[in-house]
Amino acid sequence: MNDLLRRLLFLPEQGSEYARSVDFLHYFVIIATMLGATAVFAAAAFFVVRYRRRREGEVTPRVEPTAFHEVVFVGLPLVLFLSWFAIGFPQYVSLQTPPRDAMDVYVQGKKWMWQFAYPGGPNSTDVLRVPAGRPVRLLLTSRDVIHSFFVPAFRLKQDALPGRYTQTWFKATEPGRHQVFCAEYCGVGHSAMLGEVVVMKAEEFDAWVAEQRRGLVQAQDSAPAPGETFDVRGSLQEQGRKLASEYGCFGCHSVDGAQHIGPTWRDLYGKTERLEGGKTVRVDEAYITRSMMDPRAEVVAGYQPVMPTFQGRVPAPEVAAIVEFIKSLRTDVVAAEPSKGPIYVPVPSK
Amino acid sequence: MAHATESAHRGKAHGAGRYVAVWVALLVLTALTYAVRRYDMQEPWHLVSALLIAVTKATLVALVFMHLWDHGGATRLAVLTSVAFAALLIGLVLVDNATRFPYANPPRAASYQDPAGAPRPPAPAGRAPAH
Amino acid sequence: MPPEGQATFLQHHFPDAPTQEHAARLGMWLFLATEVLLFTALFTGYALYRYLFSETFHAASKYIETSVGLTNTVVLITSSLTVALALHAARQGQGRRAAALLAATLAFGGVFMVLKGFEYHHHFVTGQLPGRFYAFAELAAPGAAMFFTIYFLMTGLHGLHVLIGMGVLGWLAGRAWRGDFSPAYHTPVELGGLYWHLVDLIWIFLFPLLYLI
Amino acid sequence: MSPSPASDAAASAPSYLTADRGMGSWLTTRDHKRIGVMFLVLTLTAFALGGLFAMLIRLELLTPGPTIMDAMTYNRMFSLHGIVMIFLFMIPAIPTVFGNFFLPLMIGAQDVAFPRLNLATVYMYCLGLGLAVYGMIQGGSDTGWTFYTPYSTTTTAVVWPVLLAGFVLGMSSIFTGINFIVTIHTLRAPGLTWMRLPIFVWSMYATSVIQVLATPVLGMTLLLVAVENVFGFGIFDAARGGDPVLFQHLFWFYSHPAVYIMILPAMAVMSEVVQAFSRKNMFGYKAVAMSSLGIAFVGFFVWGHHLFTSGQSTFASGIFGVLTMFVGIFTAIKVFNWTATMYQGSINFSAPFVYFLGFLFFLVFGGMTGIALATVSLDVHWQDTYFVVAHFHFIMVGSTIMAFLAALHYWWPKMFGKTYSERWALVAAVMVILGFIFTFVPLFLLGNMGMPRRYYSYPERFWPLNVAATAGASVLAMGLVVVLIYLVVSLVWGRRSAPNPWGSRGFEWNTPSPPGKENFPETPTFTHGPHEYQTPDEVKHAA
Ligand code: HEA
Ligand code: HEA
Ligand code: HEC
Ligand code: CUA
Ligand SMILES: [Cu+2]
Repeated sequence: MNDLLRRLLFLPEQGSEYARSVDFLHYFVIIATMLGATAVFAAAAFFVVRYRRRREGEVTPRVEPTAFHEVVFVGLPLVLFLSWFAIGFPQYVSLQTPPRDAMDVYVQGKKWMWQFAYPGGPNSTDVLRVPAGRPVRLLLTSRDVIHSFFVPAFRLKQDALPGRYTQTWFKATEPGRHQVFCAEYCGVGHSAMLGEVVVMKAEEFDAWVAEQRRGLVQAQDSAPAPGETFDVRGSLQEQGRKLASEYGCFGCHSVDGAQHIGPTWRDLYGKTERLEGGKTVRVDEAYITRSMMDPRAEVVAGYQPVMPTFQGRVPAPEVAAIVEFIKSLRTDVVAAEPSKGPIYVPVPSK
Repeated sequence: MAHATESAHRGKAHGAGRYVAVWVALLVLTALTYAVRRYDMQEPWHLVSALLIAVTKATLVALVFMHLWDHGGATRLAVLTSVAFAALLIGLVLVDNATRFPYANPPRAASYQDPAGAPRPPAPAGRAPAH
Repeated sequence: MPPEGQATFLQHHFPDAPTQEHAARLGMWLFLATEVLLFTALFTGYALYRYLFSETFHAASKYIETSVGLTNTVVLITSSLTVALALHAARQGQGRRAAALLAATLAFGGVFMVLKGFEYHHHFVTGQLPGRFYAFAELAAPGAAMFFTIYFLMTGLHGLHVLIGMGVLGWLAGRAWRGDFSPAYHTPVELGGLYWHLVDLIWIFLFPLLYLI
Repeated sequence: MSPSPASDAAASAPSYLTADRGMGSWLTTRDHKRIGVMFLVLTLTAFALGGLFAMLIRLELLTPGPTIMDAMTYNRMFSLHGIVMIFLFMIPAIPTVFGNFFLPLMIGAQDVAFPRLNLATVYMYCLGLGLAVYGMIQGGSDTGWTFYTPYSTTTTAVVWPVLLAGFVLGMSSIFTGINFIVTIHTLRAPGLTWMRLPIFVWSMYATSVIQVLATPVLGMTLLLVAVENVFGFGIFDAARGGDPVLFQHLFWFYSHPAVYIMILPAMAVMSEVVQAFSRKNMFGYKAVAMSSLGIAFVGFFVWGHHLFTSGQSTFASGIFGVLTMFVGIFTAIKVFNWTATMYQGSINFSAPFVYFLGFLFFLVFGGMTGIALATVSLDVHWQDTYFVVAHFHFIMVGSTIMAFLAALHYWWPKMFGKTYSERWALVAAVMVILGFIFTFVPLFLLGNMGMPRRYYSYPERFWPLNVAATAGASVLAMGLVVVLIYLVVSLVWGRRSAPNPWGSRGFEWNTPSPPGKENFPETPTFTHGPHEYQTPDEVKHAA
């Protein structure tokens, strides 16, 4: 019965205890809605047929309601609606009060990815691994604008506010994989801000965490500087930013769209640049590298050829970091595929 | 012409004396609110006394200067509803913030203990600084 | 009651003068209700942030000069009195007197704005400015910038209303001087006065809420 | 019948359309009827624009990946669709067109209380329209119609023209509201007591109350967003101690009541239609009249049901949740009373009534899904999914557009004195209703599946239902175009209509069709309420 109704209503699978209980209310509410609408419409249809106009200028009686009508009109829906509330609100309260023994995961939304951090490590991007059968509390926040963490299979949604923490929790029933959406509009990448919850058997989860933490310790031993806790992509970009400022690029280039001595780097990558002399070129990694090594070769239309060459002054890995940083300055990056698999990063151990 | 409207004008003009009287009362109340301020009262009372005096002053202005006393009916209703809905908006917003998950508000001086026993998470990063 | 005056101000779709007057007054009050709700959005912000940052708000209000606020309160209250008296005069048909009283109101409004200008100037020099412009090192607690955001928004909107009110009253004073108003017809003075009283009313709340925390 | 029926002399006098000629006479008119007609043209233009955006949205969603535009363009599309449809079409449409035209006629007044202000609202609307169009030329805001902070305060898109447009349109809306309230209070003709007012007038009254009390808060809020966007005062910015959710409170304090600004006028129209086409007086007149005020009042207490997942406190959600349950009661009262009005009636099954039936069904279904959304725990799943999109299109398209179309058909002969093709009207009505069902029922299911709204691309499992919705939308759009065609045709080639083709006893039909420039040569007096069909000799008189 549960399964039949769930499929009829196109609801996704029930991945958590909360999903099961809330679905019963769902059935009740939707069936009542359909019956109510059908009943009103049936009455209207009956009247249309029964009292259709047979000749022009018919006389109709004056019909007034009695107190009984008024009571029914008010009472019937009120009782129905209040009963929905009476069932629904306690469920909501339970969703808002995580049990004391819940495991914490920090969730950070960011244009346009989800980052998860387990206290004591590891961290991951876009993939949240949780144990089946154990309560998990999510503490959500955001780096930029409001995002909303939405797992249809858990019937769970909570906004992540910048500069604030919100919380929610769930208890997944079985191992499996469930899609995560971002449900609060957050810009160009909103519909690509997808993620995945991977529910593992509890023992497997424990083993996985233990292994990750071992790996973390190793990673920390070989880490370049303690306290650097960026994910891999983040760190390359971040390095690039540092290098760019060390080499003085910001003397001429802005990253916020403002034109300066040189063109801004914002949204540079991927665009088609018009060059002095009328040619155009698509900005890719090679072009950026060329611009650094031999700036006079291709001069952007409207600018003076004043940029010094960095040939021989910047080693190749650093060039790569700077290029990566410039690439990260696109405001319209849309992740192509839903999730890129977890990228685990070291967290300082206590 | 008999018109099905509310009686348009009730009461007639009064002497100017009552305006002056109200003006004096307003000055006294202003002095009062200033004086009360110097009594460093505890928090709610501080606000309550200031608001009480302000409401009294506002009522005086509305009733006498603005002639609400003389003109009843729809105008009074307009004032009352607007004030009531103003209170509604302010009140419910405060209720929300006062009963929120504490970390959903900025940190307050009074330290708060999470019911689930977790320590306060690291201070959120806020908006990513503009590049 | 000059009958020809009667004829010019009664519009064709109103049955009689009292109904027209009633309509104008009701319309004005509804407009004032919208003004109240316009300010309510800001008062809500005020209430919320005062609740969240009560200590900081307390500390920050020390940096706005109470004596100026107090003077301005007295100025506005008095200007309310002169407007009320102006209406009274207009009702008695004393156009010149009404014009003089309106001019006095205008002057009070001017004094208010000048004092406010001095205050603003002081805030600008010391860096007590809203949001990202805040540069006042002496008070660096979280919420301090918010206090000044709220302060500037509220007093700024209020000041704008004072200016608009002065414009309206100036126009009314001119008409009163010309003798446009009579015991039968003085609705514009009444409506303009209502607007001015509202400006006063809002200040009555702003003063304790901003200066006397 | 006491209000004098259209006398021959009055009928032969030039109508309001022909009394004065030339563009100038229209642009400076203070005649509420002409202002209504101007708004008809303006709001229909906005509707066509919003509809164009809607069709582009549906086309883009035809396939899971990119179809005809990129993500940024899509975001601007749905934002502009929402903004144009809500602020430029749905909120002004029925009050400024049919309210302006018929409210004075129904209460036996020569005009609204402030005709000059009324004309000013036209120009404010035009200014708002201009600002909105300017914003579109500048690239268009990409914030959604809800302008949530901090997205709206940090986006690089140019949003201030649109925000300012919202403010100006709000002013226009406020002044319409003030005008109607004062008109109803002061200009009712002798004998027209409050309890004899047509239901239409009652609903307009309630609408105006909301417009006056809620809109200023929106105006201020939009200004704050603009200030924040341009200057960075930090009032909604968490990094500066601001609360991002405060914006949502302020916005919904207006925008929930605003949904009643959109539905109450529809209810107003349909109350007239059901009485006229059933030839019955309203069953439970008092209950229907008072429930409008009830909606206006309780509607102010429930805005928090848009914030259940926003970080709002559990306690506040409970308060807003339970209060929302009460708001449905007033609509239910109306629904039941309308249905009962048909009982023992003499039902004329023509186009306006077909729209009425559609309206009734969609309102109940859409309204009850609203209550379902307000059932706190269910909203957690549905919030910001296509279920919400389906809910509000059921009411706004399924109910309000139906009402707008019904009003257009019911009052077309009155406003322009022409008849349209009844056959085409029925065909179009069926197309619109079927197209509507096929567009928006799939969206409910998509919402249940968990498809979030404002998604440019979506996983493939959502594909089939999206195709169905796009197909339905095409039928709907074609139906609307058919309506446009035969109405325009009727203006030019239509037969002259009878003064009262429906045999309606609504008060507005006491004037000639189309009415003269002067509504009433002499002030009418009223001795009973509207839509009294029962006394035989009077029925003969009307026929
Ligand atoms: C005209 C517009 C309109 C109207 C009238 C309504 C009416 C209602 N709306 Fe809707 N709503 C919107 C437009 C509208 N809404 C829009 C635009 C949004 C989305 C905004 C956005 O985020 O972009 C929205 C979103 C929205 C939400 C938020 C969803 C979310 O984002 O998570 C909620 C939640 O409670 C809600 C509830 C309601 C309720 C309870 C009503 C009630 O008023 C409905 C009352 C009617 C009835 C209840 C039907 C009559 C009942 C009967 C006949 C009873 C039959 C009874 C028996 C058989 C017993 N609406
Ligand atoms: C009044 C309000 C209104 C109306 C009428 C409509 C009408 C339609 N809407 Fe819209 N919609 C909104 C208000 C409205 N909408 C809002 C507020 C949003 C949320 C925006 C946001 O997220 O910020 C939204 C969002 C929205 C979405 C979700 C986008 C997303 O979240 O990604 C979709 C998707 O299908 C959609 C589709 C449609 C369709 C197919 C119609 C069709 O019904 C349109 C049919 C109309 C036409 C095709 C016009 C043709 C008319 C003429 C040619 C003139 C006719 C002349 C006469 C009748 C005389 N709308
Ligand atoms: C003296 C100022 C100056 C400095 C320092 C400078 N640039 Fe430039 N840069 C320019 C100017 C001017 C142009 C545009 C003319 C041209 O293409 O040569 C430019 C162009 C570029 C372009 C091509 C941009 C486009 O729009 O196509 C890239 C990439 C670039 N610089 C990278 C760098 C990097 C990396 C550094 C630091 C390691 C750097 N620049 C330092 C002045 C400078
Ligand atoms: Cu993140 Cu939408
Ligand atoms: Cu709502």
